[in-house]
Amino acid sequence: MNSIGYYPGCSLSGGGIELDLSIRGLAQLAEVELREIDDWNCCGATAAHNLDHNLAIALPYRILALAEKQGLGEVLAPCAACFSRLKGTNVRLERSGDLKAKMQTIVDLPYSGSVKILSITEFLNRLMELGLADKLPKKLTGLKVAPYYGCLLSRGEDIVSDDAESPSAMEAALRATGAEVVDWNFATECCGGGFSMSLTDAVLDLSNAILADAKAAGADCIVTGCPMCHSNLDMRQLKIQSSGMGQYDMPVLYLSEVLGLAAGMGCDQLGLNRHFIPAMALAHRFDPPPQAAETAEAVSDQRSN
Amino acid sequence: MTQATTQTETKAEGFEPRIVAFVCNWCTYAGADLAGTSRLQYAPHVRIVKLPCTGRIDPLFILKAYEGGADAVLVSGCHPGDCHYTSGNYHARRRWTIFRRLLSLAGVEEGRLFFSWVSAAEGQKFADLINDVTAQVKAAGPFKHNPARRQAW
Amino acid sequence: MARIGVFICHCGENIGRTVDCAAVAQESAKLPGVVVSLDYKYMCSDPGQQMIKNAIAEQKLTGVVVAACSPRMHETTFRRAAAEAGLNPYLLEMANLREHCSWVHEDRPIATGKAVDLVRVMVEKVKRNRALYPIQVNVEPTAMVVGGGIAGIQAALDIAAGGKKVILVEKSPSIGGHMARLSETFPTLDCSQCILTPRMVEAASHPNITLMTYSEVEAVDGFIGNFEVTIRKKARYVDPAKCTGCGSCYTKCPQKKIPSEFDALLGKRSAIYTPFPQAVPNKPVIDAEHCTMLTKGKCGVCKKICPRDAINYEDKDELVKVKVGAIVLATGFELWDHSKYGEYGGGRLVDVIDGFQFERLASASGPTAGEIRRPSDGQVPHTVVFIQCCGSRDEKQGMAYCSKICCMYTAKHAMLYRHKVHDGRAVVFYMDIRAAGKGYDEFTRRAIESDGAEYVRGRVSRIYRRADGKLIVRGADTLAGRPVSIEADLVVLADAVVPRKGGEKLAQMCGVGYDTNGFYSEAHPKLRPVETAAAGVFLAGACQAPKDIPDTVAQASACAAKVLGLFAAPKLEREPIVARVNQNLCVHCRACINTCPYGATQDREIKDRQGNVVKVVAEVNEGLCQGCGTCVAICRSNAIDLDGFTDEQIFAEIATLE
Amino acid sequence: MSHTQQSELGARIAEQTGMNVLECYQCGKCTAGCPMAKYMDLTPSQVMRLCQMSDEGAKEQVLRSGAIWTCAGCLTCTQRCPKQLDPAAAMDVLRELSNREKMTSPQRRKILAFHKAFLTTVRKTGRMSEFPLVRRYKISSRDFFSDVLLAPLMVAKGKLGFKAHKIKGRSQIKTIFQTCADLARK
Ligand SMILES: Cc1cc2nc3c(=O)[nH]c(=O)nc-3n(C[C@H](O)[C@H](O)[C@H](O)COP(=O)(O)OP(=O)(O)OC[C@H]3O[C@@H](n4cnc5c(N)ncnc54)[C@H](O)[C@@H]3O)c2cc1C
Ligand SMILES: Cc1cc2nc3c(=O)[nH]c(=O)nc-3n(C[C@H](O)[C@H](O)[C@H](O)COP(=O)(O)OP(=O)(O)OC[C@H]3O[C@@H](n4cnc5c(N)ncnc54)[C@H](O)[C@@H]3O)c2cc1C
Ligand code: SF4
Ligand code: SF4
Ligand code: SF4
Ligand code: SF4
Ligand code: SF4
Ligand code: SF4
Ligand code: SF4
Ligand code: SF4
Repeated sequence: MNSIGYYPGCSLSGGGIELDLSIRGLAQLAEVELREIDDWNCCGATAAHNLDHNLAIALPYRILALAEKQGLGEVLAPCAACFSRLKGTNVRLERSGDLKAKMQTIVDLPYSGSVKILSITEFLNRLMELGLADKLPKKLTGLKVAPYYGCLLSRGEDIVSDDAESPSAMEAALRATGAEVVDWNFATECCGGGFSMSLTDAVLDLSNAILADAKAAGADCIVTGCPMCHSNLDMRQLKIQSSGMGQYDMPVLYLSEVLGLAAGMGCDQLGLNRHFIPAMALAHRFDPPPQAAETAEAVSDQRSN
Repeated sequence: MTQATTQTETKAEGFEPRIVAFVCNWCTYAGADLAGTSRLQYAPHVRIVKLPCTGRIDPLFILKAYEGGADAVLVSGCHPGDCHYTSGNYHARRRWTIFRRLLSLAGVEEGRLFFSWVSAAEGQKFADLINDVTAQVKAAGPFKHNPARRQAW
Repeated sequence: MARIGVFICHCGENIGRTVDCAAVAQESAKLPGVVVSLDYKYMCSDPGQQMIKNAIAEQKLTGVVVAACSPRMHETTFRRAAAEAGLNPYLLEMANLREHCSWVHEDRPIATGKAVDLVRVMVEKVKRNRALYPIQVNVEPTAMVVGGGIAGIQAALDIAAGGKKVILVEKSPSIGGHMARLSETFPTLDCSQCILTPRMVEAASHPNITLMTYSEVEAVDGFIGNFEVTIRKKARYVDPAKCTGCGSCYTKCPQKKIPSEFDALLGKRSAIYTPFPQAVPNKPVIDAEHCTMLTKGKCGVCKKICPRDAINYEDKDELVKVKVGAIVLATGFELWDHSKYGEYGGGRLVDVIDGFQFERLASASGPTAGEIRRPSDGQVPHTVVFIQCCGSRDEKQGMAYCSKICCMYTAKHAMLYRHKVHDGRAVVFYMDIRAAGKGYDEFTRRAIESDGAEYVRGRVSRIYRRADGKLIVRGADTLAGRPVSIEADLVVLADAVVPRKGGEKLAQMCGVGYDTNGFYSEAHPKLRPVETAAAGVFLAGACQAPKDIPDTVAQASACAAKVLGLFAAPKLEREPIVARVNQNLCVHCRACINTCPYGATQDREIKDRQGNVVKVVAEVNEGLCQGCGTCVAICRSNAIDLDGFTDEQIFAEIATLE
Repeated sequence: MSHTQQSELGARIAEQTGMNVLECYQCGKCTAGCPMAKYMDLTPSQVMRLCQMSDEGAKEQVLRSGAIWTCAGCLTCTQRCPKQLDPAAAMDVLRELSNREKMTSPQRRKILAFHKAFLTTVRKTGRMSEFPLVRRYKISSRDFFSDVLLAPLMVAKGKLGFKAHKIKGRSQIKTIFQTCADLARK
């Protein structure tokens, strides 16, 4: 059985829980074991990066060092922000021996630089190669998706290998599900990132523009790979609608959820019932509901209104 | 650069290398002129021998330069395809491949012979090249196996 | 015994500031063989030269070293002075104390020490110099001009006016180049074709000019005064001698949907075509790729319709050899391909066009008859955004340099649009306005002050097409310090001026250098702007650097003056830097014969009195030898040497460095 | 031998990122593409401009600006800068300095408070969990009432972790924070 290291990151046990659920489900299907890094810590996200450049490297360094100690050659970091911090740290350590030495003293753990970090798209594309592609019984024919890369899955030349202006890492997997990828303009526009609480108005504005373009392009849903984008576009969509900026009811799915649907995984298993903008109806187009799921959705529908 | 400089200090205190450069008249000599006209400062350890073309360089010139006490030799001409004489530098390049092997047999270490292309328009490149070669030779230290090793210029 | 004179120049403060010239003179005086050693403020001045001449005469010098600037600056000056004093000019050498020493070092003792070294080396070299005599070569008084844009036309006309023959080689079916495609021209807004076509006609009818259109240079051999050029005349499938240009063929040709290169792909043409109505020569060619007769053997309409039986489907490319004494390269430019800019739509947005496309839309002879209509739906755009520096000044994705002409043509475009669409909005995004010509700044100011173009200082970051068809242009106004977003109907990108694709090939054939961008290199950026490193090859127009029409024409005329100067004398003197074979040492291994890039080394039979061949050796043809010295380095028998750079001289230089 | 003369900010940026701010030719493409520019008191290109200047006023203006805190770190500017500069990385350097020199714009206090709350949570437990983070943030930013309606929903969806995840290596994490803080003070 193949195995890949796993760094869930903080948001995957909270706001990004659907991502964790669907990833684990798909890995199981593709018979890939996810080996979580023991005692991992937070990567520091934007906060460390903004306030202390040493800390911004030291926190990911500890994670990488632990992974190496555990013998993990490749580690999946599904959250785009974690991915960016971890891989960015790798790149900078590789470039400067001085930095590596400095980090070794700060963190007090050795790290040779051997751990390779995978993004969610790289990981899912790998699963597809490892046989997941043959395990997608449901064709999501007629589903129009707007793949949304945001900043962290499109930019950063050392980190993302995709074309920054028209990335395509999600395309192949989406097409394999039978879904139709719409031509839209906001695939790489920023949603406001980590400002959800501290600069809410800006996030509402930016997310609104993204939703509007997806709607204009005729998308049924937006597909993302980042919990931060997800929370801005999904959780904040209620506020956007209530403040009259626009009416969308645009489900926002993780790429792994879309693949999960095509693989015939249940809505609960994928965490689809946890979305703020109901995604169940969409799912049920391809997967007629068992009773329980329907009620769960009804409950969440009520709450969101 | 900085790294090379620190290394030098540990290798040989105050070592001022002697470097002989064989350059062609049309490209690199003119590039060196442009470095001058642009007042680009560079290390003073190189002495230029002007030739019409790198094709004119007889391997013996290089051996003679080492014999005479050079710590390194630099050969620089026109860019490939840009040779004033159509193909002189191409012939030169073909010869170097064999010559390099002979050099190591003769006890000339790696890093004592440098090749580059500098066009008439590349004053900055010339200055950078001289600084870079000087730093590398300084880091490598004096050409000890060279019996004729002399005082600094 | 050698009697050498050394002359150290201060070049005012240029050398004197960092090199202690008096000390160098004192040190040089001690060198073996040196009988005079003097320093002086300006060696190239009249008194400076007189000093050298006097020394030669009084001291009976056998060699001179002038330690001053680069030999590329003043070697001829001093050699001439030596000759005037009765010394063979090749017994004089220069040591480069300025460009290679005083200007590149700051430390006075170190620079002075290096200067002494440089003099020592040259003293040892000059002791081994031989008297040499310039070589005379014939000059073929015909010029070849490659490229029939305004640069090539102007150069050809001026050379022809000087009474010399010109062959004008143009690769497309008509001369005229890009200027023929322009609508109106800055800074005066006169109609481009109106001022150009008379010259095109004159070039075609001038008795001294041979036009070779639809032709390309295949090979260049020889050297200044004596080039031998092979030209490929591409198959036209139309016999120009029979064709009257009546046009029946292209009106009837059923293949009508081919995008017209001349109209920047906005208009259509047929398979048999002339690029535009005023083409010179006004005789069509068949585009073999699109003619169904030539691809599938079906059609033949044009042959049937032609009243002169000028059509020949069997036509073949033809190779022609010509002898010329000088070559003018005038191959022009292209526009940068903006599909590299993903953020501007990656070339996929049809209403994001380039400068030539706008010229064709604005041109009365263009596909819209001069009305500004956008390509997607033919509507008149209400808001047009012009973006300057697109691909220029962008070291990341485009070209690092400024394209020089686009500030001006964008101002022109904005004006033309506002003249044609009175209620339209023209917004120009710019970084700087570079309008440094006569009447140029006035022109761009007029666009802003009287013609109502809105200039916004800032680069555009993104262009996308909204679902309702509007192009959203996101730029910045750095003067006001804010981002701006414009809803546009048409966007015109002022794409960078770049060299012709594949232009390196022609340069290599001629021995001309090109810079890292691919523009052909002039011999000196200020003082020899039309000459190249290859003697007898000159540059005109945008192939050398981005240029507008006035600059292009000026450079073309300068080329003509250079060519006429070269042709003024029947013979040409050349530097006697050539190889020589010592017949006694040559073992006739033919290594030199195989390597000489100019075919200058040849077999020579040595015969006895009876005429029997006793020996074959190599021999150098002085007329062909360019003095590269490759043969010298390759000869294992030490049988060849190169005048001016003999083994003896170079070994002496190396030995002096010990 | 380069003669470049850097301002204090320019020198600091060069040291930390290797970028030479003097290469910025003020084209404004960063500003043009910046999603946050309309919420900024200085545009990204103005921030770059001020870093080129060596007077004290310029430094003050940058470090006290809200702009540096408003930057979302999205890298649009860096991706498209024709001079291959990295304004996003310059912003990182400036924020760190602004915080250390206690110059952070009062308008952007909330953002700083959020970052600090985040890091405190991480320092104490090794990980970030929403509830402790939000509580800490709300106290320090005094922004009690926004989003209160979102909380119950998050709970219902299983998206608001109440309990802090405490990792075993907490003491290690504390040491890392301490060492970095000491380094910063130097
Ligand atoms: C959009 C735009 C608007 C402009 N507007 C103005 C204006 O208003 N005023 C102004 O002064 N300038 C203007 N210019 C600049 C003007 O176009 C140039 O200055 C001028 O065309 C340069 O002429 P050229 O002969 O050097 O080159 P070109 O016009 O490019 O001519 C070169 C010729 O050489 C031929 N050729 C190329 N390679 C070969 C080969 N290997 N063998 C044989 N033939 C070859 C080509 O087919 C072509 O005919 C404008 C330019 C652009 C892009
Ligand atoms: C401060 C400054 C710095 C510059 N730096 C540069 C630089 O770095 N690089 C560069 O490329 N260019 C530079 N230039 C521009 C350069 O000086 C000019 O391009 C150049 O000098 C023009 O040469 P010219 O022969 O046309 O005119 P001039 O140099 O003015 O020569 C005209 C000559 O004609 C003589 N004359 C005038 N009237 C008559 C008459 N009626 N009868 C007889 N003789 C007459 C004058 O006495 C003079 O000798 C600079 C200019 C200035 C002002
Ligand atoms: S000879 Fe050369 S170095 Fe001397 S004054 Fe003239 S230009 Fe200057
Ligand atoms: S129909 Fe014949 S004569 Fe008339 S233009 Fe065509 S080829 Fe020439
Ligand atoms: S033979 Fe070719 S060129 Fe002639 S009319 Fe037919 S398609 Fe056109
Ligand atoms: S001429 Fe003007 S538009 Fe063209 S590259 Fe230069 S500054 Fe930009
Ligand atoms: S290489 Fe030397 S020996 Fe051989 S043919 Fe030429 S001159 Fe004679
Ligand atoms: S020096 Fe020799 S190789 Fe060079 S051109 Fe002359 S004969 Fe040919
Ligand atoms: S895009 Fe780059 S060069 Fe342009 S203003 Fe911004 S930082 Fe400066
Ligand atoms: S990284 Fe910051 S400054 Fe740059 S574009 Fe994004 S938000 Fe603007």
